[in-house]
Amino acid sequence: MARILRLREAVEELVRDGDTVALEGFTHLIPVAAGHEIIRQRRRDLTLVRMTPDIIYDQMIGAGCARKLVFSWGGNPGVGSLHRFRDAIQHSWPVPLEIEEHSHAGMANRYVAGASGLPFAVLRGYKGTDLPAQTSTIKMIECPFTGEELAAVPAVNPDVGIIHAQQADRQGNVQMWGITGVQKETVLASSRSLVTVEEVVDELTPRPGAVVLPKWAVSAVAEVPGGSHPSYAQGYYDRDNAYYQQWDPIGRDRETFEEWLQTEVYGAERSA
Amino acid sequence: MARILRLREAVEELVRDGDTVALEGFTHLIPVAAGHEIIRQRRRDLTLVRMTPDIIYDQMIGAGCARKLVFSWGGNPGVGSLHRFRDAIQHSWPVPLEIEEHSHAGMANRYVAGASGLPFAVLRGYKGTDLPAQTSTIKMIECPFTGEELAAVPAVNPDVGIIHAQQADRQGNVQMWGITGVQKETVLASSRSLVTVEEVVDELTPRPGAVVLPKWAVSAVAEVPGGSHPSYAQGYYDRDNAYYQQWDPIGRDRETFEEWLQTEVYGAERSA
Amino acid sequence: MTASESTASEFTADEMMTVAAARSLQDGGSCFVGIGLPSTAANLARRTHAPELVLVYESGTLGAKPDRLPLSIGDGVLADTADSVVSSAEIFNYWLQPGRIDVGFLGGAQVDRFGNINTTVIGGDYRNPKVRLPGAGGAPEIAASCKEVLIVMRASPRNFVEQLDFVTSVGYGSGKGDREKLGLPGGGPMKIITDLGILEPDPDTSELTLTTLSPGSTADQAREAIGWPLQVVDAPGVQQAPTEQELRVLRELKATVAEAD
Amino acid sequence: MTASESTASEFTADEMMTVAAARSLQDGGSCFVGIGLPSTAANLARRTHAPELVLVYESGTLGAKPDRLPLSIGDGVLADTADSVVSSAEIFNYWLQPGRIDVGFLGGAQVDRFGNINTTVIGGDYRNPKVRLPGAGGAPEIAASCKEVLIVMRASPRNFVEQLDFVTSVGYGSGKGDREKLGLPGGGPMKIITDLGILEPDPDTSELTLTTLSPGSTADQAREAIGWPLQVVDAPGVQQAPTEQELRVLRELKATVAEAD
Repeated sequence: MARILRLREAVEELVRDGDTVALEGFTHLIPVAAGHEIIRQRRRDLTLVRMTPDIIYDQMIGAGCARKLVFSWGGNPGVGSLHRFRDAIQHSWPVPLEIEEHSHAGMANRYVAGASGLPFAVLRGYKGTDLPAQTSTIKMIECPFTGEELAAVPAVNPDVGIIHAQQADRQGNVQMWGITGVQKETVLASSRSLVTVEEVVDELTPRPGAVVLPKWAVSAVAEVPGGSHPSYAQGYYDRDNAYYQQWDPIGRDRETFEEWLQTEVYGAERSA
Repeated sequence: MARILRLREAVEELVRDGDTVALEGFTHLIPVAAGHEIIRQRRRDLTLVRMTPDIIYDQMIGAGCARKLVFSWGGNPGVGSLHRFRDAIQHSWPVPLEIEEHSHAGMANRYVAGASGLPFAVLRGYKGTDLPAQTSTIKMIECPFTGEELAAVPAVNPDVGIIHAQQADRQGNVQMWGITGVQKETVLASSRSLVTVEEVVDELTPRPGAVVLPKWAVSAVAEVPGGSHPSYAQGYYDRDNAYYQQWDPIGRDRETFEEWLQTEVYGAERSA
Repeated sequence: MTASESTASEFTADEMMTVAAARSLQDGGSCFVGIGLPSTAANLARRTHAPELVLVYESGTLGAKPDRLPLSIGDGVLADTADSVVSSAEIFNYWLQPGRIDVGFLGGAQVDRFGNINTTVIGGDYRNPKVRLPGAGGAPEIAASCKEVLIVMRASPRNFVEQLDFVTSVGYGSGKGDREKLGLPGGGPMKIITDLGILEPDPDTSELTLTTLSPGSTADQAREAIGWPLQVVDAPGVQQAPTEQELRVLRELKATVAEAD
Repeated sequence: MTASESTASEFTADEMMTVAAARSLQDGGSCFVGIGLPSTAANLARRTHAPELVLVYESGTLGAKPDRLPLSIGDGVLADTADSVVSSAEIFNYWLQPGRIDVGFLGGAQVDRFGNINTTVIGGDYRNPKVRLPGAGGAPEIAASCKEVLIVMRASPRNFVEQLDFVTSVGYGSGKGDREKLGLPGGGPMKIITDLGILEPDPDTSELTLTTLSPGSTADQAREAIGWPLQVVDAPGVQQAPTEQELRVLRELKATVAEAD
């Protein structure tokens, strides 16, 4: 049953060193504030899972939170490369980063299997590519009816799943709308879950296209207005496109990055 | 790309003798008028697929349209047995009825596999039951990662999928809301599809909980107000509970049933 | 004891069963509900001791809060009042299969001493049965996956049988340890609620054993009504009769169905 | 020829590529769009010859009708204007995987003569690459499942290589018939649109062959820019330069991005 906590309390309680943690959000509703709180609490040895690791994972990797990244596309969307991610892979800075690499379809299906309580999922994917040779979590499986060979991927079941949503009510029922990616699956696949929200409201008004997560499927809710900046929260604020562009020179240089980290994360505890 | 046709034209064009046909709807939005039109056009040797065959399948079976039924629960919901279904199975009247029997979870996953272009689906199901011994479309499969044994079921890909929805626009985009069961999967799994709707409107207004099928995923739309009576169409009319109860004595007796068929189906061509 | 807690003196065996089933549901828990007595019991519980009970119907409604008894598991009132309405595939795959639901309610045509259930065929063989029943529906996976299962059936030798004609849903299989061997994630049937009393699995053998009698019923009546040699615990308890409040709320609920007809 | 159909005299190589890509999209068809040039081309097509083109973005938006160029594949304008917004799993499983989408647009860091694409690593080996690229994203399954694939890349020996450093997405594998052997349902790359011209698969070998030149380009320029011994058809055609209308609409579209910054 969801409890409404402050962000700091929620991360203290739910995220532990060595955990497998998924912060999900497909371009929209990215739980950036929760990622910063994890950096601030200096969590280490995390296995970070995400289809589209972008700036927030670049920051967490650069800050030394991660020992492994499970992903399908790592970039600064619309801008270019993630330099902290590249530096970790190419030069083990600040710590070595192991990777487990999939396609989007594979990752989405891994979350589906995780949410479904199944050990694996089946898809038409990966055939003919070099991915199966590098990724031990891709195997082939034969259809027991047709004999056709398909790809199988294991479920992903994070210790903690973290997402951002527009609203929760005071009981902890969560509502999000717009592009909702794999957020429902992330919460359902995870042992513990945290949903940061733009606002806690008295009552959720049903909306077209909304995904509702009932309170009994969520561990904790934290009210964090602006919690997905610089990504956007449909109905609340737009994408801060300049931030994505400004990230490129900051992330490119280790020293500039470390200064940014001191000023913008360690020295900037949120009141939420 | 969806064409807007009259119900009679649509069934004439889309449904052929010997086809595998799914008329879906979980208690809500059952495409009853389309089923009556299939009876009226005296289609034969159909393989009828449906999770919850109820009155309309009882009528189609009694009228001799079906040679096989693929299903997971066959009854008159809230009332009792389907007597035409029982008569066909127990006494081959009016023709023998082969059955292929699953659980709801198995059937839902068969539609999902069908909609996904996969030959099979995996679920935790059937273990320890007598169903796998009677149903050749249930097999066991081993997880390539954990070695665990799970159930596999083949995709269902009907020749024709038929559903009822509340609305379509003039381009053939379809919107339904309330309980929507496996209707989306039925349309996507089928080679051809027919959606009967309560009304064709100028523009679809987005609604909470609505499922939208874009026109390019649908073969034909037919406007049939009241097309799911005696089931209900949320926002249009309620379930005719008395009809379900009155069906019991009609379905129970072959002669009464045949009189009903003459009067209510063959003698009652719809204008739609 | 207040007036609403005082027990009623006149009630039917069905009312006692429904009240007993309702009492088995804990506040704040979730319950996978079928139509008929399970739905009545779950809605009674929500109106009495368990206002936070989460009702999940296999039509895809999560957290339905109907203001009357639904006429079917897909009644519009369920969708209108639910926290969320999801597809058939989602309700089974995301919500039932991973073992998220606390209690599953099942009935059936036949049950055996290990709580296995038949809702498929009676007599003859499968391809040529004496009586064809509706079939499995959601039951096999409810029986497999819910944290616990409640079975509600009227006691009679026709229903409580030595040997099922068909195993549609698994209870404890052929005895203790079988669920684990089959890899069934849920805990299995914790209670069979009958008009004569309540059967619970023996801790050592998982055989369903009479533990509690309905008011006015005897162990001998139960032995006669059960088609296998019924085990009875020493000094079975007696169920508390429905309270006035339980009975009033139950009858009000039942009246909502009559009105809707 | 009306004013809007007359060809422009001044345009960039990128504008020619975008216009050529837009022209490859048929009205009424569906297109799986990535951000950047593919999105610009698809939106240009929808504003010129293909008003009924269905834009599908991997963020889950079906039938998006953005009134400006989206800033990312998950831009809110896509959700706001879509016929339907679906989950990540649904967009890949129900819409892409069964081969419902007519055209998939891909780019990449490297392409080989059979239209295989690398977007993963350059140089070194996989665990210790010289350059780490973003990775696969949706590309492997777009390449496998769309009825046809369009590839858009600037021609240069660095990009058009003899041997990929990593096969992220499959075109024709090692030649004709490989897709069938691998069981890939879609038709594979029908065109590679470059700044110098268009390459299409040879009907007999599936090797990508220069069939059309951009206005002002020569086959020799193309041979120099392509890292494998480029096959050229006899008498390659020449692309029609962008029309005034195409160029005006394209530039208006591009301006919407600048405004949004």
